[in-house]
Amino acid sequence: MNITSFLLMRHEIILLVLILAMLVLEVATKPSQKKRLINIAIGLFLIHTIIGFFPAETGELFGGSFRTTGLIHFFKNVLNIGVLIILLQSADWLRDKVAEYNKIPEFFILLFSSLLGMNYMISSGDFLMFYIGLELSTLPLVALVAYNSFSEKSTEAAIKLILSAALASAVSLFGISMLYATGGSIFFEEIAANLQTSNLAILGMVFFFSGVAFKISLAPFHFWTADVYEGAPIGITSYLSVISKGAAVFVLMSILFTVLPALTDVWKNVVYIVAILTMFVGNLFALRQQNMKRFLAYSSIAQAGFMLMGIIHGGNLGVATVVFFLLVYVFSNLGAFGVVQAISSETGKENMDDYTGLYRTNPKLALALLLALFSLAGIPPLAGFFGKFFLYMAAASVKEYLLVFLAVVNVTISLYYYLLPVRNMFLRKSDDAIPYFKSKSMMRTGLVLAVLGILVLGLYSPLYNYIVELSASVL
Amino acid sequence: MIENVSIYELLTLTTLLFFIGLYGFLTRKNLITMLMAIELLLNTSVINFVVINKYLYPDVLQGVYFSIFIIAVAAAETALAISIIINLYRLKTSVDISETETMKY
Amino acid sequence: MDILTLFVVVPVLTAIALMFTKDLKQARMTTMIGMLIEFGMAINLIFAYFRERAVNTDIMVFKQDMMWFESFNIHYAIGVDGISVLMIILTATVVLAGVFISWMIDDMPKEFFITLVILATGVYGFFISLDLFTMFVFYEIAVIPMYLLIGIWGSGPREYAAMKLTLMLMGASALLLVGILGIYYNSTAGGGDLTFNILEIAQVNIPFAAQKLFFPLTFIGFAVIGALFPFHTWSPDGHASAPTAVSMLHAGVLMKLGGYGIFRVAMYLLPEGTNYWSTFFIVLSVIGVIYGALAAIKQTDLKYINAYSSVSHLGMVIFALLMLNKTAWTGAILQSLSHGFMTALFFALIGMIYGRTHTRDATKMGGLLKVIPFISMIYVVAGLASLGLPGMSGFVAEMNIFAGAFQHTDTFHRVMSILVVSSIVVTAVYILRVVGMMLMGPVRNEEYHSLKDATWFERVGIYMLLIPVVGIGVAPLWLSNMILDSIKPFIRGIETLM
Amino acid sequence: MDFSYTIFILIIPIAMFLLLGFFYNKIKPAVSGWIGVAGLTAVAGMSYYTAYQYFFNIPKVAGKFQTFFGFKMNWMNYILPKTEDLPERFLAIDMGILLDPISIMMMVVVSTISLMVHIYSRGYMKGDRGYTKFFAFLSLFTFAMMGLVVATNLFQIYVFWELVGVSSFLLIGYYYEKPSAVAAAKKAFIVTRFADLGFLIGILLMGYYGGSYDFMELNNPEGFNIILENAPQKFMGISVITTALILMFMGGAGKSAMFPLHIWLPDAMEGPTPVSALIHAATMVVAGVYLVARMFPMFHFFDDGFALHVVAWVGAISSLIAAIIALTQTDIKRVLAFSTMSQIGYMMLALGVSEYDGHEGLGYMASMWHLFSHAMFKALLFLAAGSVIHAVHSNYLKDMGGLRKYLPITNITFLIAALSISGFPLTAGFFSKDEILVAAFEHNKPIYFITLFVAGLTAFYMFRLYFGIFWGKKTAYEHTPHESPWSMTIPLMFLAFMSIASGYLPFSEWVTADREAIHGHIGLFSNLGAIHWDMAAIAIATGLLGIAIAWFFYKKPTDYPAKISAAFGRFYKWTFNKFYIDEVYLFITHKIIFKCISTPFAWFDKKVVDATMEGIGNKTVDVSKLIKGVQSGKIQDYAFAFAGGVFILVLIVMYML
Repeated sequence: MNITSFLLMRHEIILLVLILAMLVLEVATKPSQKKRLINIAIGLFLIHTIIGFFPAETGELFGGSFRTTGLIHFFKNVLNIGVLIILLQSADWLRDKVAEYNKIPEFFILLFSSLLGMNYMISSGDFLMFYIGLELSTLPLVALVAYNSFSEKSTEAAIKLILSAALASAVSLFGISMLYATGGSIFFEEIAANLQTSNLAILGMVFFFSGVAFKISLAPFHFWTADVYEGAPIGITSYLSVISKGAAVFVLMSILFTVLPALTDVWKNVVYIVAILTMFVGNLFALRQQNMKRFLAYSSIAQAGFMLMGIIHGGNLGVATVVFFLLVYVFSNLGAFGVVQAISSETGKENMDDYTGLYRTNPKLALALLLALFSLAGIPPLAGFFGKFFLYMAAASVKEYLLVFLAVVNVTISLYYYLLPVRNMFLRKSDDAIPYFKSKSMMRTGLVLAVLGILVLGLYSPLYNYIVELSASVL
Repeated sequence: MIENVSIYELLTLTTLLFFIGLYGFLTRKNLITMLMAIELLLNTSVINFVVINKYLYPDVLQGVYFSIFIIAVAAAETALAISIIINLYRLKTSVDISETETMKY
Repeated sequence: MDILTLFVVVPVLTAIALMFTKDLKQARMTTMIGMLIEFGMAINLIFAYFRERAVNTDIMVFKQDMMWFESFNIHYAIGVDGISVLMIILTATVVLAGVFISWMIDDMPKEFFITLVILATGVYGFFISLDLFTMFVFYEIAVIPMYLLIGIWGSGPREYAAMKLTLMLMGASALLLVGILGIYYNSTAGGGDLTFNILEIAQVNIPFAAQKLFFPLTFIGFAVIGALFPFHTWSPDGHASAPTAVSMLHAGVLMKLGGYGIFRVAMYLLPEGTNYWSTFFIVLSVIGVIYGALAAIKQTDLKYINAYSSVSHLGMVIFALLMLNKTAWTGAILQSLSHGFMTALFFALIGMIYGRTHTRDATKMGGLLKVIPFISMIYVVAGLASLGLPGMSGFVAEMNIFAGAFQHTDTFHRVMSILVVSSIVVTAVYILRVVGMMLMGPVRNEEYHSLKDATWFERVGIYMLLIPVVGIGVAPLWLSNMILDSIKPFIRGIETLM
Repeated sequence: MDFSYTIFILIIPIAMFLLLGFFYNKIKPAVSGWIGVAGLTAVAGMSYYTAYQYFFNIPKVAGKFQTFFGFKMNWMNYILPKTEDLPERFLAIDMGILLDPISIMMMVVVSTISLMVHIYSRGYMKGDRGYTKFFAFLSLFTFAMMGLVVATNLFQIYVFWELVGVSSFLLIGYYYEKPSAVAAAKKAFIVTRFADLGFLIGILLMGYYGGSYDFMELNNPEGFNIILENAPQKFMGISVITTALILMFMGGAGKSAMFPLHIWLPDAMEGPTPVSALIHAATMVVAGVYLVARMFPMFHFFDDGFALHVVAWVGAISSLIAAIIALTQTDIKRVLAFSTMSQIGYMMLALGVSEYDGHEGLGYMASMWHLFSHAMFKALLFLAAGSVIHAVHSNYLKDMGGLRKYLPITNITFLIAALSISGFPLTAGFFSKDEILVAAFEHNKPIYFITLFVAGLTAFYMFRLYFGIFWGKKTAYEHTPHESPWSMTIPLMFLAFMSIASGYLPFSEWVTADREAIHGHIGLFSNLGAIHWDMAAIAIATGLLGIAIAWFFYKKPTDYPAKISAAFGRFYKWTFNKFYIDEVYLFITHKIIFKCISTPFAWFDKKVVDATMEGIGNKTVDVSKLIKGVQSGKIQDYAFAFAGGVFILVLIVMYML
């Protein structure tokens, strides 16, 4: 193995460089100049994102603890785009709210390191790497959630997150140890090779599963979600709801498929139960939410439930559909969160009723939110519809018609609450509607990116075909 | 490899520890104590890894390394948690769990 | 660009153009031009269809097939037969008339027309698509705008009505989706690609177990929008709250998606399922027919009356489809057409009357014949069409349905048929009741004397809808022949079973 | 022989309707009146010419009149499914013009009366707001009625049947600002519509089992066996075809106001009097008779005339009831309405007792003849009554009396008509009615006696009317009544002439069941046969008796009528209230259908069906309210849920699955 083979870790290395660069700049720049760092950091990350799209070869490092395939590479790019949009959307917040506490570079450092953790987690080849990645992605997030250190909500959210996360990782570690005991190794290939169905293995699988399910916020491991989402700064909320959830889903999928094929029948049942539970819990709780962040939190829980339908399939088709759905989901959710953030950073209003009559004052924002919500609800011809439809196809192809039926019932329920903000924004007039404001250029770019994604991704079929090709190689 | 102590005793021990830790986590009202419970939980896994490595697969040291990493990460985790708890204390002058129940439903 | 895809493209372009319009004038002109083009294309299509049909004996003509999602073998597949051509003409007419009727829409005109046009896009797409996936996509595109249209520009309990309508129709489409997936995964008899293409699926015979399971899902999925009892409750509220043009479009076109879908998908692809379930659904549809008519008697709100009469008339469509013979099917298609034009006309008139008297309560009005004779006379004519007066489209359609129904000699069908036939009396009752209350009698309200009769754009809208109603009624032969030869391939699958 | 010009008999009226209808506010009333008259003159002329051609210039074949088609086109096709012995085939529906004795006779009747009414209306309706509209509706009716009589098949007859009903609706509701008129119009339409339901079902059955709608095929006796083979079903011992026929007769009964579907006719008098004369006396109401005559062979041959017996008895009962009710009515138009009903009952029973071939088919001929003459004198009666009403502005006998010196022409013409309807010798009514009596006497004695009795009653109430109007008490009029303008009196005189002259037409040679000339009894100038004075004598006696009583009671105001009515007491009351049949209907429609069916349905829809759909939604929301407490905000609860979740999952996957 020569030095060039480290280029397999291109994403991670560049991220590391970024982090170090931010550290240096942090020291180098005067407090008054720190605001510049925002643009610099975003610019750098943009470059990173672009570089990410250059073709990368696949392979393994460190004796298999780090591996990368076309799909993993692609998925890292998806995460990058997501993070880029998040950065663009939270630039204003940083400039206006955070700058005065002089905590701008740390934000990027923490965010990037969390992303770094994700990347390692995604391309981990053994449980050790996986565990480190997991923690590396979680701990900075906790700090970020607590970022607004003068807000009690933020702190409370952080405590809830760290404690639950610690519990979750402890449980999943316990599970991993059992898998280690039965599989005789911490390397995925070897476990996959010599793992037999045994109660201990099943126990380990369930424990491990619950740990990851916690990050995906599947019921009943989802309780932290709403509170943390509400308390955290919106940028971080969207990061939690999109990036960390997405990465976790991806990892869960690849581990279940590649490491625990021996237990397929078992984990299918687990996933089945959890999927139905999650959909219903997410939707039923979302019905009555007033705070937009909580509302989106529950909706994202429900969405996670849908993703599991692809996992149930347990084959290439499932992988492709899930990845595609994640891609779509990134854009849709970020669109929604972006509007919420734009409004809250402008007016500080986060309640659904504050949105009344929004269309007549801020048509563009309202339209963006409409599209995002419809995409989440799965209305054609927006991307969300295709994402959901393919998930149904995946589930139906293994004759899980009941699951599909329950899913579509849930879609109907979800449509109800997705229409509530729409109702407020479009159907109703209000005298104290949010007055017209012109959001900053970065925010607008972020929203435009998201909306473009929503509009184009579904209809543009070559993308999906490309994902299919990639996912053919992973299993 | 401890003399005339089979793996079963040890695993039973760790399992007990696990549930003790869980119990602590669920019942204590003080955040610091809850952190200690978390530590307990993590340590069970540490012991597990070492024991399994030693008893079942003594030729490769995967488990041992794993346990070292766990300890390291646990330390970081605790540090972070403590700092946040301190922040909470600064805001509320209390580290009671009941301080963190404003957001619900 | 082929002749059919244009039907989807033109509205989209219109919508895009609308985004750059400033005020009501520009908006309505843009829409009118776009929809006029659409209308012209529809008229052209029917001649093109006859020319093509002369040389081309496929089930569908003007077929286009474009691979869309390769891995699922999802195509953008379109094509038309006589029935879809007629439906397209219906749509074009009603939409254009709707534009004229909503000539004076004041609140957010641009958005109104954009939404309207998107709705039209969905409907056109639905009627031309041969691929279940494409069809489903267009179906939902057609349904969702209703929420905004009713919610924003509606009246009365609009939010409630809009939400109810959307949820019920979406719930239906959920069932439909399961049904479609079920069909898809049984769409190949061992080997061969799975396919969404209707024509290809029709070649394989789906195992009976699957048909039994998926027929009701698909059927109900479509029947809800066809206002089959007991899934019709969205329609009265929806109609009552919707603005005029939307009620027209909705009752005139959107509700036809139901019957069309049942015919194209449920019955064509799942013949054995149809046979197995027909008795049950016949009972439902007959209940719908009688029940809608009887419920209409008690209503006093004009729109409610029409909503229930739609339930009754469309129940007849579904009933006719389930009669499973050519005559009845011809009747079903004719009934869809005639009901489309007629109800659109009705709602247009109701809108005009409401715009003048500011009430839809028939008991509060009276003697309108004296003050607005034109609108009132047309209302009478529409009423007569609705109660199946010879020389109007309704009569032709109903006669076909009845004649088809009476070709079943067993007692069950006989009783059901007689029940359905008896609905024409009830229809007469509630129509004449309204005419008597609202149009005849002394003028109740003094300021009605100052009312103005229809304006030019209203007249245009009215005539656009009235001419087909009378036309079909006077010379139905070419139409029924056109429908007949389009039905033949579909009936075959059924007849082999009977 | 080419009859293709007959198409104009249909085209002209509809063209007039469209012209007058679309430009009703552009055309001057006077103009529109003349347009109407001119058009109708053309139509009438063509009808007469056709009749002349048909009866005189076309050689009979084997002594039978032939059937011609003025015009025929395919309007629509149904598909009959293939049966074991027949392939899939078309069930064609044509629109066309069928010319045979009865259709031509009807053409003459309709065009004549319509023309007269047009002329009359120019005077009667002068100065009315909707003058033009009125003529438009008249043209529409003429078109529809003509289309009905020349129908070549059942379906066409149904089509125009409905159109006739609608134009009747429009004309009854012509004074649409009068609530009573609106109610009457609705009643007329809905009652006939209900009857047409039977007609329609009959047609559908006939089409399916008979395999055709065409009269030529259905009525051809050779085909009956085949039809019977296709229609083996027996329902209560009678074949489906007979059921169909009876159902079709139900439609006919509705249009012809036969008991118990007659309730709409008296109210229909709310319409303008010319309309009553045209539609509700002369033409539309005999459509039922015409229908039975049209389908006569089938009525006669299937189940050896079971359906025909039904027709006979319905006719007899109706004529009796109507005559009795007519005794007590005080609104002159209503009296005339009931007499119309009773006369149509005559025609029905005449058909009912008739056989098919040769002299046995006397009743058929009699019925058609009576139809013809009745059209004339009944139209005359109505128009004269209209002239009276025009003069005194009231419908009620009590406001009239001693009008004979004010309205001389009306007086004379009315008298002639009254004599004619009472069967006074040498008037048209005398001849046609006697044929009916003979026919009844020969085939069905009970009906004969009913008929005779009714004849007496008819004479009585007609002259009660006559004396009540033109003689009787001297009433003081605030402004002296004056004779109507010429436009109104000319039709009266013409019709008066007709209601005598039509008695001397050789019907027995022209209009017979098997289309062969038969030996009539009364046809004075017909070279066949002479008067059967025995039969005639009885009839004349009855008629004169009736007239005499009326003279005795009503010529001078007396108190006999009061005495009599007091003597009858309860019965009188019943009769006066038309045996409460209306009330029965009201009870059924309002109390039962509205209250007990429609209202519950509406309620059911709101409270049950809708509520269920609502409930699903609301329950979902309730559930979400219910479970919100789970999200308690306490980390330890979350952790507990976490641990519990793991635990349960483990249990499930390990032990349950």
